[in-house]
Amino acid sequence: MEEIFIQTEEQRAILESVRRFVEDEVTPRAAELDAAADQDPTAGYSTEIVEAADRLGLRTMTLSEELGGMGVDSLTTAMVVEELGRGDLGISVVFAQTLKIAAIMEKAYNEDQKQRFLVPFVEDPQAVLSICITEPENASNYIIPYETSLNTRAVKTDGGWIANGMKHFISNSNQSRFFLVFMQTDPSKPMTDGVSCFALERGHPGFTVGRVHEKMGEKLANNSELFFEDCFIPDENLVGEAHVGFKTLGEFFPSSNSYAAASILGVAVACYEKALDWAQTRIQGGKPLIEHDGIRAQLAEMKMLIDASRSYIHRAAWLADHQEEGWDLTLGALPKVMASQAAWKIATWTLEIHGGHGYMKESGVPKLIRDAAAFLHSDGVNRTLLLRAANFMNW
Amino acid sequence: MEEIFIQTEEQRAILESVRRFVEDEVTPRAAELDAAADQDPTAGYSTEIVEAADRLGLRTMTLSEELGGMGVDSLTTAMVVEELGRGDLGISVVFAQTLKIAAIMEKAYNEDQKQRFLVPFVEDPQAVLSICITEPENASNYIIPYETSLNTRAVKTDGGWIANGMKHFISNSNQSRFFLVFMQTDPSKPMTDGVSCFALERGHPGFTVGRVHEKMGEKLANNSELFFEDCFIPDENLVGEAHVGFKTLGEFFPSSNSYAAASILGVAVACYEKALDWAQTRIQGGKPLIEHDGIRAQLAEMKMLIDASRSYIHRAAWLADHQEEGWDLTLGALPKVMASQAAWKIATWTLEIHGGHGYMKESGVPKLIRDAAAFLHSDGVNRTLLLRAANFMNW
Amino acid sequence: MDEIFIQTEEQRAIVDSVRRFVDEEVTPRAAELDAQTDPEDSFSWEIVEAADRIGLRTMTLSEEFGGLDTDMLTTAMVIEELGRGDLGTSVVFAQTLKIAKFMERVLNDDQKARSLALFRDDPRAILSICSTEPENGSNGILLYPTPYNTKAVKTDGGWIANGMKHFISNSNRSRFFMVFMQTDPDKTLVDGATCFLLERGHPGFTVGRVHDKLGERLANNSELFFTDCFIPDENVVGEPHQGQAVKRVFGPSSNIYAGASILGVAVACYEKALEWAQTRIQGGKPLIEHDGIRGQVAEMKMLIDASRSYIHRAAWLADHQDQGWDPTYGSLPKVMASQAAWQIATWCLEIHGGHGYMKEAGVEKLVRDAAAFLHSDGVNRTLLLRAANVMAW
Amino acid sequence: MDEIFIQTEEQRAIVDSVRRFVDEEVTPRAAELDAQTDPEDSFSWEIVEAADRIGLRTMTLSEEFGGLDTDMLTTAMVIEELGRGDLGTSVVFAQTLKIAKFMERVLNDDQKARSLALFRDDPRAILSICSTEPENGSNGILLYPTPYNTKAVKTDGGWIANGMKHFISNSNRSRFFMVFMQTDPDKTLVDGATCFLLERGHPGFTVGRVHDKLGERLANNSELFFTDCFIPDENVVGEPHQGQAVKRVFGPSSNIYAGASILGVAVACYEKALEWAQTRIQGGKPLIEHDGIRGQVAEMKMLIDASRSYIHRAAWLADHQDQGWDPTYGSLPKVMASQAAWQIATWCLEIHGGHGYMKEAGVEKLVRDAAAFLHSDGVNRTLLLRAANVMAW
Repeated sequence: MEEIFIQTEEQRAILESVRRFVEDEVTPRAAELDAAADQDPTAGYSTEIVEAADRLGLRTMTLSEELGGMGVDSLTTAMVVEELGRGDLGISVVFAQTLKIAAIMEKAYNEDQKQRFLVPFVEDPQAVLSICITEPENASNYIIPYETSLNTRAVKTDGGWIANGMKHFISNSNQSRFFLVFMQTDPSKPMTDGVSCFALERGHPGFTVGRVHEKMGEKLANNSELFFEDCFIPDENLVGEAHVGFKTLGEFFPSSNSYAAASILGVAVACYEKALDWAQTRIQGGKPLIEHDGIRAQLAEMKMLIDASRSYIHRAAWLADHQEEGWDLTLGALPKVMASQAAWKIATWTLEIHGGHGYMKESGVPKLIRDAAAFLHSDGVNRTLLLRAANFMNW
Repeated sequence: MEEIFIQTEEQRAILESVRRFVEDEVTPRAAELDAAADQDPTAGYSTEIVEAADRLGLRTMTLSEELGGMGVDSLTTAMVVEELGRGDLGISVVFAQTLKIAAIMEKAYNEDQKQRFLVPFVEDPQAVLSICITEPENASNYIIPYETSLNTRAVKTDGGWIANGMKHFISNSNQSRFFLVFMQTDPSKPMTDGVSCFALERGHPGFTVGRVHEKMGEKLANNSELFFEDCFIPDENLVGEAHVGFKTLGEFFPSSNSYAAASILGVAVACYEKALDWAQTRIQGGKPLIEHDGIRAQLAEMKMLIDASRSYIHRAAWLADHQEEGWDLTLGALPKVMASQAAWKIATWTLEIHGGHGYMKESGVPKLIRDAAAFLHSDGVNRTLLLRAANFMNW
Repeated sequence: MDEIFIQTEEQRAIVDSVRRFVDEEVTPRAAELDAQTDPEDSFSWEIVEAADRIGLRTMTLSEEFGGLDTDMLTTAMVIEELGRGDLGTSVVFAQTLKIAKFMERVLNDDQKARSLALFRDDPRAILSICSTEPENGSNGILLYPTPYNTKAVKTDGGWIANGMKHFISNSNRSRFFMVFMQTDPDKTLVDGATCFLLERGHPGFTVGRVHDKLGERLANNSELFFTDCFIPDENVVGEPHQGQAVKRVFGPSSNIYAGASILGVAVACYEKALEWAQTRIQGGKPLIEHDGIRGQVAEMKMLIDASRSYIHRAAWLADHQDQGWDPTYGSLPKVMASQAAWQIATWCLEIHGGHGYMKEAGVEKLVRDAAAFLHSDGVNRTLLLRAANVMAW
Repeated sequence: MDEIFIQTEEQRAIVDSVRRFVDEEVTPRAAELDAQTDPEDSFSWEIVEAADRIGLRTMTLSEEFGGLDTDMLTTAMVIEELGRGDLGTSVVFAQTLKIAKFMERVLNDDQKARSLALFRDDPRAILSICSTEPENGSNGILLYPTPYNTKAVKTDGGWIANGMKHFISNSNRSRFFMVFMQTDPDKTLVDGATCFLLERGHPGFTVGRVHDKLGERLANNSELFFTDCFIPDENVVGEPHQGQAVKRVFGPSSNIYAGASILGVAVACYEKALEWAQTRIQGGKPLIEHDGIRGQVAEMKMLIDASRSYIHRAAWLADHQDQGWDPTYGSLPKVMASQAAWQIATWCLEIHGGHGYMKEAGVEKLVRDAAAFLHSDGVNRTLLLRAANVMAW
């Protein structure tokens, strides 16, 4: 169990290289990309950053070495995702998604699917991944989950399936090369046992990208709509068994929530560091803000919330890989709630501590506020996740 | 409308006499009575205080002058109730109940009932009043209200009704001389239109007092169980029309919630004053606590919460008497939620500011914490009242 | 949200006309103006002129200067209603309305003739008050013993001013300015500053950068520079070095109107959340039928009504200080309302889920706007400390 | 609540035996002891002796002194489990366990022979550490430059002590005491205090009032008086005037164990709220089926699990400081856990409605207990400031 308290030499090395990557590749570009996205959301996305990440092996690190990855565990990945979030939330999300989905693919794909989808993913330095569930009418519905079915339907036909419908808010989806798509294949059943998972590649006939969403923040990541129009999907693209797509998802990826939590925790750390820096340099009442007790205590409370959230996330990520040691299903729903609540509070305090300066774009605080707001809903609205966790609690 | 912003000369005079009453009669006895109640809850109740209140006309002030009262309005009464709560919460509740119920009785009783119940109430300097709704199985049920019925039933019989069942948690009920009792008279209907209101006097055959509850705080007020065993209630004791007891209640007493809010606001003020006093005298770090920014700001925030709650309560109380000026049904549910949340936060800060001293009974802070906790539920659990208000909001 | 307003017939008439103005002139333009990347493009003269046509721009002045002499309570209701439409617009007028009233109180007749008379007749005239400097934010509010860095040195027949102000609302557009400068370098901003009246275009007085803000974008804030700027003695407001005495007259209205502006945003968030909760279906029923959301919507209303009751009380007592005015009413109503607004904006965003994060929903603008008053008109923590300074203990 | 515990077989065995101890010895007695009006009657020797029988009383000591040498992580688990049964009981042992370990670290062999050896063999021996004085609460935590008022003056072969301490846990019952006194009156408690070892009954050393507390009543706190009390040189712990150096050794465990004690109360509140929510019917269904309550129960668990993860990390790192120990771990885990516990206790009370306010429900005891650690082991605000002092910036 000590893994959850220690950073190993290897982890230190990985995080050090990620830190350098953030300083060299992300920080210099982030503000400009964020601003460019105001005119065109796709302008917020940077292929250069993805390629740079590929050069140091970050893009594929969760895959096994046999597939060309580093086989890093969930705990280490969570540390990396936090470090990325400290640099920029959007970048953290681009990779948290790709790293998580790649690992799911390796677990869920059969040999043939690995050859067709994972090998080319590894070879393409620009390839990122998407997982497609959310629909205009189905958000909390699938998280709780309620007894409803997806509106994107795939109907069995000779040698495959005909898919129709749409998804939206899907991270990376206008940029992704490969997709895991969940569709209703048994309309008579609720999602839990009437949904199948399909593997798709960009450009598949009948499968197109719609609007790229204009978001408040998290702009270095794109989210878009996806359309399926009489889209024929061959049987070979069915992932796992038909109709039980959701079960596989859960089993295959317990640490998804921890990664989301780590992304937003990174933003909390960035806010804390910015507030600390300002409090040390800004003079009011003849002394730096940090010498004013009220602000001093607030900075310590920020650190407390960060450390408690991180301890919780690390425990959840490690247990996701060692479930026999005491995995608890609520760890798949609550760490993000904890971290996003902490991040929002810390972002608010950071804004207050900066006074009027914090409201001016040049200070960089506005971007942090807009980013921090993302995870009040991303990966599940907090209230919804609390209800989901309640469903997991064995009463 | 200016009434809600001003204190008139008359109000100032009344509040001044209430303040003196609290200083002379309540403050000297409160701590001792609170402690005595640890052994025997009835020992917390003081007839002396009730008689003293009667001498200055407080006990009957909401009744019309024709009945021997002062005909004070809801706004003034709310001010009085807050001032009493500043002295002791239990005392505030004893009179908030009596003042409110007396006013309801005057509105709801017919001439004969006024003669039989209100005239003797005015003449008896020890007489206090109770309103009896809550049952072990019906709390939030009647507040929301849900579609259920009361378990205390009265069955029509020749010339009256036969009542059976029990009530509990009823304020003043082991001490009260007169009672307004709500019972299910049409078992086929939900409470809203199957309940009748009856007038009863202490000692009525078949009507007995059960256990007096041992409470966490608010000990200068008693709450007890009431039992009805084949209790015959003559038709002359039916208040208003049969089966529509709840409707009359609402119509006749919109300011009930404001009085509850005023009681707990009084506790908030007492906490604030105690914290302020301690912060000015306690030296740490070489200067009084009040010179430490963090604590200084906290005291100002306490005042802010008190003033905002009071402004809200006064508006609600005044509008209850002038509904044509813009009465809103949520004013019958939310002011107590606001004031009790403020009081709980202020009580918590008061405890923290006192450090270890605040945890010791001699400091008086423990009593304030125990009292402040009462209105998280009294007059309706906060969450329940929020849902009740939601039902009132015209969407 | 009318219910718990208590209004006279006249107040209802005024607030109704303001609501029509908002519906016709502000709401149709707000989203597009907010989206402009150059902050200067987010400001609209059309809105100002339309406001002038209904007498809103000058309403706090006496009839002599074309006003309605509206009291603070009525003005607070108007400002909340504007904030409900758009925060920036509310601030443009909250500033102008309170500064105009302030000018009428503290200027001498000659100064009024040179400013308010022109203000009355210019449909685009708005106003600024200039105190904040890069190094003096909370200092100016808590009266820490430091001087302004903008200094005016006495010379024959007037003063030579040098220095800069920043974050000043309306200042790149305003016609008239009330400017506080250090005139006694040996003293502090409390006892060595003077208030000057200036008109746009005064030699040596120029506008710097217009600040690029997170929200509240329909209002502009900018830097102001003073370069060997000669200000004649006739422009001294009140007595030299007595700037603080002048500023004190300004006091209460500022915080109370700020509270009303941000309360308007809270109301807009509440209405948006309510509308979404009634139409969005999850779990087979509208969100409003889910207890958790239902209770939250009621709590939003509670926070709004308590804040409004507090603001109205403070506004009325500010005009009737003999009836129980409490100096903390000049610092705390904005703190209460801005905390409530931030809580309500956060809930509004959460209730909208991913939709709220998308620009098209209009929720993210409300969140960006709601953030403004955590600091505007004084950082909340600073105002709590200022209130503590005036509390009688 | 076991799930997210990560435990070795040995830890499971220890925690299970502690749970049995709580079920058999503490739970049956707690309510009645809590209800005693004389605080001295709320303390139970039976519980202490029963704890001794299972080796709990001495578990942090090395085997030489009859202990199991349990590490801080395991000890924190034990203390939380005790707090789940009763806060006062948890504090009696949290104090004894951490002070015993502390004594083994800082006493010399002769002192150990005169104290720990006797402690080991006396089934009723518990321990106290004595720093707080009426005028020195936060002062001692934030190291404000003031002296202790309890002073010891050097004399031939020893010291003459005069003064008093108060709020000291266990002190009316303890057999051994670690006492901090001012020995250099010209210096502060940081650089002029000395730590002394004392045994109960030492001449001139007497117990004063036992404090009558809101809650945490199964633990006693009392005043201690020193009246011309002669303390031989052999009782000086460490070097004279170097008391702060000795105290620093005590550091981390205190805050972490305090966090574990109050976390136990949070768990008890959570379990009680959950049980009630499953059985109480309103609106025709159990409260747990009402979304609002349901989400609140899950949020309780979230706060508990996050606090526990934080406490466990701090406890483990305190024993492996080379692996990334952060000095704030010696100040903040208790703040986090006590804030969580207070929130959870408040919700537990609300969920119970009027029933929670009645003594028979047992909820009000939990609320009174939960209030203890808003100040115990340091007022939260004070600890936040202490953490700020050690943060690397």
